[in-house]
Amino acid sequence: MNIRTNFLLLAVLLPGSARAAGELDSGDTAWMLTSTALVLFMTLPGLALFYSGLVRNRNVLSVMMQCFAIACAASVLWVLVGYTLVFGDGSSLGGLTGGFGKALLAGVAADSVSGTIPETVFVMFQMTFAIITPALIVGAFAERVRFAPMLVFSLAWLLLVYVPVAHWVWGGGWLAERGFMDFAGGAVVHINAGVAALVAALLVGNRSGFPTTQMPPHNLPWTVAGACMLWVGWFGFNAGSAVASDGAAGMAMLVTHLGAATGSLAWMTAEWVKYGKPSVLGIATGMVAGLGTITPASGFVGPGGAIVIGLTAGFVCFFATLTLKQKLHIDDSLDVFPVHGVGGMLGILLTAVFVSSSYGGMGLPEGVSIAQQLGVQALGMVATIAWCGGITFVLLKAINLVMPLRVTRDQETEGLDLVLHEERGYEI
Amino acid sequence: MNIRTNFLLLAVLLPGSARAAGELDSGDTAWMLTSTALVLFMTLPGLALFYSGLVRNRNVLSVMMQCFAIACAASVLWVLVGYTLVFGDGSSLGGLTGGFGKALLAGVAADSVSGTIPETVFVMFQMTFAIITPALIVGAFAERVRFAPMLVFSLAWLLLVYVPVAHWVWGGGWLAERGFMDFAGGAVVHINAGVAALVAALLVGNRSGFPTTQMPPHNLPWTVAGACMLWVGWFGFNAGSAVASDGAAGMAMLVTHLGAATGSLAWMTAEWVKYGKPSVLGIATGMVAGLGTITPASGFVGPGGAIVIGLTAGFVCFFATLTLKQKLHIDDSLDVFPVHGVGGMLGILLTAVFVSSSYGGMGLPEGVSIAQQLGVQALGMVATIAWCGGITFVLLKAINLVMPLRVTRDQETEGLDLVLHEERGYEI
Amino acid sequence: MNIRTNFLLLAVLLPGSARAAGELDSGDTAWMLTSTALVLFMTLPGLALFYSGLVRNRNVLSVMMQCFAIACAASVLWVLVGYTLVFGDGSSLGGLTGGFGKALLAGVAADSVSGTIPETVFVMFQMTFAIITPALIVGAFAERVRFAPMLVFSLAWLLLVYVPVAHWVWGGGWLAERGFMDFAGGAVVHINAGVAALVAALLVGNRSGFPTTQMPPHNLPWTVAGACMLWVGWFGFNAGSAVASDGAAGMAMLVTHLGAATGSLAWMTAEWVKYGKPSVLGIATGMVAGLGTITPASGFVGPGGAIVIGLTAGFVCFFATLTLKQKLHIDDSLDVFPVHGVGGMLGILLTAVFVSSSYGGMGLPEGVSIAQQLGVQALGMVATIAWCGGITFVLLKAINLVMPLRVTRDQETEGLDLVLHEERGYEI
Amino acid sequence: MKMITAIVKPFRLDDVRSALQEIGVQGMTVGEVKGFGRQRGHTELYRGAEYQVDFVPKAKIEIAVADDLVEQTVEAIIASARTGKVGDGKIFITEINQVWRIRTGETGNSAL
Amino acid sequence: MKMITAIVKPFRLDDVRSALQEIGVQGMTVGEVKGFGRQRGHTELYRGAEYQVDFVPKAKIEIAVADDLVEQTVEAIIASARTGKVGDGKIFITEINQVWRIRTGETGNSAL
Amino acid sequence: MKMITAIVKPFRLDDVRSALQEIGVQGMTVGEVKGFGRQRGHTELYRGAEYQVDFVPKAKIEIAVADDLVEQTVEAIIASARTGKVGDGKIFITEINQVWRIRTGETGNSAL
Ligand SMILES: Nc1ncnc2c1ncn2[C@@H]1O[C@H](COP(=O)(O)OP(=O)(O)O)[C@@H](O)[C@H]1O
Ligand SMILES: Nc1ncnc2c1ncn2[C@@H]1O[C@H](COP(=O)(O)OP(=O)(O)O)[C@@H](O)[C@H]1O
Ligand SMILES: Nc1ncnc2c1ncn2[C@@H]1O[C@H](COP(=O)(O)OP(=O)(O)O)[C@@H](O)[C@H]1O
Repeated sequence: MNIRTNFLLLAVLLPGSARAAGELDSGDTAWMLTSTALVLFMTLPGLALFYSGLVRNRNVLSVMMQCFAIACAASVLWVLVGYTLVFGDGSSLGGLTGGFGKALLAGVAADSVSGTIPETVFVMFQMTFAIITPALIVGAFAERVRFAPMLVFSLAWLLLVYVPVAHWVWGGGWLAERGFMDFAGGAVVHINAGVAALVAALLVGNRSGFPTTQMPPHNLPWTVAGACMLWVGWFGFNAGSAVASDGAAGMAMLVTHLGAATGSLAWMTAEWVKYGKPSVLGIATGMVAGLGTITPASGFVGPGGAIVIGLTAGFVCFFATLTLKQKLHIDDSLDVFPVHGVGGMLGILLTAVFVSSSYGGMGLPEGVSIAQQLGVQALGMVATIAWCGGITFVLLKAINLVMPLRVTRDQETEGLDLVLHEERGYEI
Repeated sequence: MNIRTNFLLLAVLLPGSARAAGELDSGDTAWMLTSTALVLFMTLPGLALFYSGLVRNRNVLSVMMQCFAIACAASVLWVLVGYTLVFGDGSSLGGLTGGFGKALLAGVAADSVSGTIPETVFVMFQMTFAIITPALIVGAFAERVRFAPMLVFSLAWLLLVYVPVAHWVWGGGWLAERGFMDFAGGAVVHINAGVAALVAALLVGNRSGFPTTQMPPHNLPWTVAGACMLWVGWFGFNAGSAVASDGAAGMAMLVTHLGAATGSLAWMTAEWVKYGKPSVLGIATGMVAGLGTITPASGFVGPGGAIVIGLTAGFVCFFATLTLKQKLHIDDSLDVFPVHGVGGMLGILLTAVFVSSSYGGMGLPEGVSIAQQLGVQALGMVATIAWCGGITFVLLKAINLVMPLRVTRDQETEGLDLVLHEERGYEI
Repeated sequence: MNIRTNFLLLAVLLPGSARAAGELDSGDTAWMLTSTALVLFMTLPGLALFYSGLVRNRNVLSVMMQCFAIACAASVLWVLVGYTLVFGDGSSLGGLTGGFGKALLAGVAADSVSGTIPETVFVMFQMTFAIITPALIVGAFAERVRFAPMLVFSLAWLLLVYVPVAHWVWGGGWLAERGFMDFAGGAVVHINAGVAALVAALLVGNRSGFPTTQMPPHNLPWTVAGACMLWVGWFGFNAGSAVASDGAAGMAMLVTHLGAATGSLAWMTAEWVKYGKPSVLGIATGMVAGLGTITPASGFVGPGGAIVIGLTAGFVCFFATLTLKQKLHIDDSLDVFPVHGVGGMLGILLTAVFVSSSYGGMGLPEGVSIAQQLGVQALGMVATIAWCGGITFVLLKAINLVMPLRVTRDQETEGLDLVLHEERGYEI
Repeated sequence: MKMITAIVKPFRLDDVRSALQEIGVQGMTVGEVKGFGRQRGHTELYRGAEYQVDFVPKAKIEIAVADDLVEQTVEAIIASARTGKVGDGKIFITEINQVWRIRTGETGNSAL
Repeated sequence: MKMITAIVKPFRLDDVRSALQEIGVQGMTVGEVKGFGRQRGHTELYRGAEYQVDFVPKAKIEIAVADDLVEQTVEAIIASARTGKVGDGKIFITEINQVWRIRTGETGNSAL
Repeated sequence: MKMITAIVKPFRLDDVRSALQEIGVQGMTVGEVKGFGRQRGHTELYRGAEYQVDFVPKAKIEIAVADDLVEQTVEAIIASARTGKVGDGKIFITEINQVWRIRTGETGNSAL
């Protein structure tokens, strides 16, 4: 069951959706236009700030550049083939992706309608997801990769990983058919980005000096500002995934917010207990963990479920981060896997529990038990991990043969801003 | 008369609200979803930036942390008991608050409707007000209080001050019954925050070195960016308080904007005349003063009234700030009382005048004169000041007994970021 | 043909606009309230950040102050006479402007409706355009003009240049009658601002030290953050110019986004080829170029046209910037003319081509050929350039007689923040 | 002529400047530096990684004075910079061979 | 060997560097400092509180040169840094006992 | 007593500090400076204007030591700061006439 393909169905089930599909509703359209702006806002400037504040001074621009260039290139790719391969009628490549009928947005006119909104708006809204997912990955290999191979990787990854998984889950593919629940992208966005990040961190290797040299964030207020923008933008991400301006959107916003708030409080508490002091980077990271985790569940659970999910997310992602960086010494530099990957998995699984009306959720489909749904969720999770992990691995290996991924050690020392972009962040 | 409780009434009076209450309108919902995002945006990142740029380098994160943690904790508290105690049917505690029926959001489902929007959206929108009000107060005691007592205070204050006053004014309580006019929170938000700030500044005491040592803002561009976000977000605050996407919302946006613009120009002029030069911190502070002052009036007055209110706000709050800091040497560090408190009072009183159709407003209720309305406004103002002042005083005294509010002098010198959060803002 | 005056017409032509004009639509209203917030967000904080990061440390606040003060003063002027002189019924001053009937917003009440939205919202939405246009100009003379004459100039320019041109194009004036196509402000906003910038740069003169002394941006991350905000806000600018929440708005958003993305990629490519490295300032500037260029076309062209327009914009504006600064040594400090002026002209002309249904556009009016439309577009372009250039010249000369535009050389060396505003940006 | 270089706690800078002004010192030059010494730094926390920062912020004050003013100046600095806690800093005296005032070309004590 | 320390107005730094390059100075080290002296600072305004800031930004240039180049170097600095207004700064000469180039381990004048 | 002033590449600072700690140096003071020398700077690009930046970031380390420790200290710095590439920096030795510990008023070697 999936809101994007099944809004006709949900229109019957949920309040306020008395509008017939196929007929444009100006209110739904207004909210989806706004949601699109909000999700773009998450990447630019949100994520760009969040990430670039965490790196060292000399790499601040390189991170912003990566986010920016990915946003531009992914947009064009989405319009050319991405949209049709996720949402196009029929299927191609043996069911891996949607049909080619809407390549170059063929047939998407100003008066095309998708559900109760213009199809152009649906194209745009979905595009913003295709922008942020590869942009999330760059946190894993920040401060050491070359720009050109990074861009090639991001685009190829979008096509070979994001697009198929999005089709399976949201485009009416095999996971959608099995009733896989991923409201706004726990698997499609967060597990995908997290797993790719882990593979990339392992293949690209640690930053020189890691973990002995300290690499503190160069501008934490900047990072916190970015985190706040992510929070606000996430309302578009999750409540926009209702593809309507109605009670479903309202509830999605409420549970999203509670996921963020309780994820923050949990991480803050974990730090307070373990280190005696709560940090602002901690509370903000907990917020992202809470949001990533509530994302798949956000159209299915109630406020109570959201609070449990958020709290769990904060604690689990906190320990995942410690383990990966401090114990395993894997330099997933901005902690993409432990926050988004682990959070996404947690959310995908917990959705099966808290969707149940016994736990205040919107209810499981007729005749489906929590355990059965958990099975479907686990299947989708494993499929996403396997596909994403495998393709990402091959892709990075292949690109590295043709164009080395890493800068030299000297360049790493000098900083990517000067070396790759001939710019410096600050002249203050 | 109050837009939140009385939208049924207003739906008849105002344009564009031909929708029947109880039936969800997707356009109204779209605007309220957006407004919710905008008001959250005011606190995170808006206020967090505005405030944190004004303190010294070494305390930048502590201020952001306060805003962030308050946002998280207040959200949870709101869902648990805040919402029901303000808006729940019936009343409890002798009419001080609403009933307990919606504790833990009992009965608030995805298809619950409040007016023409989902009740979840109404819960969320109101939550953002419950977030920003305690967050405003932290400006008073910036750079010197400990984190834990600050958080305890904020939550207790929310419950004991904000919740009852909001119930009186917006939840159908005794002030609402008397026809007290406070469209978007002149009393509930700004007087409340301002008075609490003054009391807190007096009880916590001046920063060490104040007023002899200069404590210039460490990052004014940051503060100005935050101010701009406050301005934009305030559209959600005031025009969202129409709880509809209609002419009332449109007019509220227009007068809000004019209040901001003229408040800015007035403060700028005052500085230009008095010091020979206008400052950017001055113009931004005038904007906040104008916005705080227009807030209670924003659903009641016309453009002409808004201009007068904004200009008055700029001048009055300018002189209030000078008096408090330079004359009385009270270290309300970020000038919460002279800007929000004084502005809120001014706005509450001027509303009675400019609501009158003689002055271009929406009109006083049948048979009520300006003088009579002024009486009601003064009553509500005094009640808010008294309640808020008293409870805040007792609360801070009590908390201080159990957990000292202030850091030590040495810690103050070292800075709260390192001492309380083991972080530094910048490594630039 | 012009969306603002002719929405009645378009309501018939475009999808989803089954609403009758004159009857308020809550969805349209919701989107226009949001768009208004988005366009204000472009100036404050968007443009203020974008510009202030590009100047030197010591002038960061002066640029923010200029944007801020212009926003405030232009708002008041707009309400007093601007709105009526653009959109008021009838005409005055021999057809140069609209009638005076709505001076001081006479007759604009909460229940006044304009198309399907409250007239207050239409007033506000248009106001945000009147704010950003003069604010764009300040980039030309950054770091060297005095505050008072700058403010006088901005207001006079708004009245004498912006208002008439906006009336001609959007207020039913002579260009509208001839079928001039400028959906969201290619001529009204971008050519106008660009030409005024060029004239101002020439009259005010180069910054002392230009072009031998290097004047690198003092805070590029800040500038990139501002650029991102411009991008997001531009959705309101262009998709809001549909004055409805429908398919026209959806398509406008899509083509706007593509213009931004391809403009960015084109500029990035140009730098990469010419200098061997792409810069983040380059990609962000390409984005602004793409957006400025797609603006007039955004309601008329399809995605294919948008991609061509964006790519052209990136390359053309790149070379225009090089030529003006490096070859002609004209110190249009923040490149307003080569980006906005040249982009606006390009967009105005290309609209004639890509509006054609042969090129995937919405279609030319019955019986009008591309060549004919090109003629109309060229006429409007030349008229705008001539009017704007002439008046701006006279205006600056006149003001300079009464109040010198430039600070002294010593003041320029010390920096405008201290000299004009007695403030410093950073104490980090 | 001597150069007096004092490394002091940054928040004492204003006190030191006042003290020096009082005894008639007309000029000085101040830089921000990081000090390493007996005073412990602090720990920082970054997503679960706690680490030690050894450098503490200090202000470095340089004052050129005529030989006969050295003692008095040093005393004024010590009196105003001292908190009694570890990390109060050091004062170093070095020899200046010659000095010029750029504006006038003056040299010697009159250039100070 | 001598160390020449010049405190100059920051916006003159590029001119000084050019002037030094012209007379063949191969290296220098520059820091940002705040100066206190005859040159008045400025006032700042903060929500109605006007206050005096006494320190003005300066650049501190350090150049190690062989003894016979001192005079020439000082002249070049004075010529290029001078605006004739108060606050143009100072030049101090001190003695260097020894110098090493870290890369090669060279010492003495050839290490410069 | 001597003042050892070392100009080194910033990313070598931690290594130098460790090396000095190992040989028992108890304190030092570090500033951020910009160096000009044989090491070329870099080009920067600004909307189509490419220009040369000649200054490169350096760390300036100042260590006051007793006379008999100078040699050892210099060796430790050279060993830890050297990369063998141009721009590794310089070490200067100057004479200190006197030193005070502000906290205690101690002077001489015991003040270090
Ligand atoms: N040998 C040294 N050479 C140069 N600077 C030193 C030396 N020892 C200490 N300092 C400076 O003096 C500061 C204070 O020294 P520290 O040992 O922490 O405390 P105290 O001044 O109380 O002895 C240090 O932070 C450092 O900047
Ligand atoms: N006695 C001094 N010791 C160290 N630095 C000084 C001294 N006197 C002046 N300076 C430095 O020289 C700068 C310029 O000095 P000032 O007295 O303002 O003007 P002028 O150079 O024209 O005499 C000061 O800002 C300060 O940095
Ligand atoms: N004559 C000098 N006086 C002062 N500092 C110098 C001098 N020459 C070099 N330096 C400093 O030493 C640094 C390194 O010098 P450079 O000539 O680039 O390389 P190297 O150390 O390999 O000879 C410079 O960046 C500068 O900070």
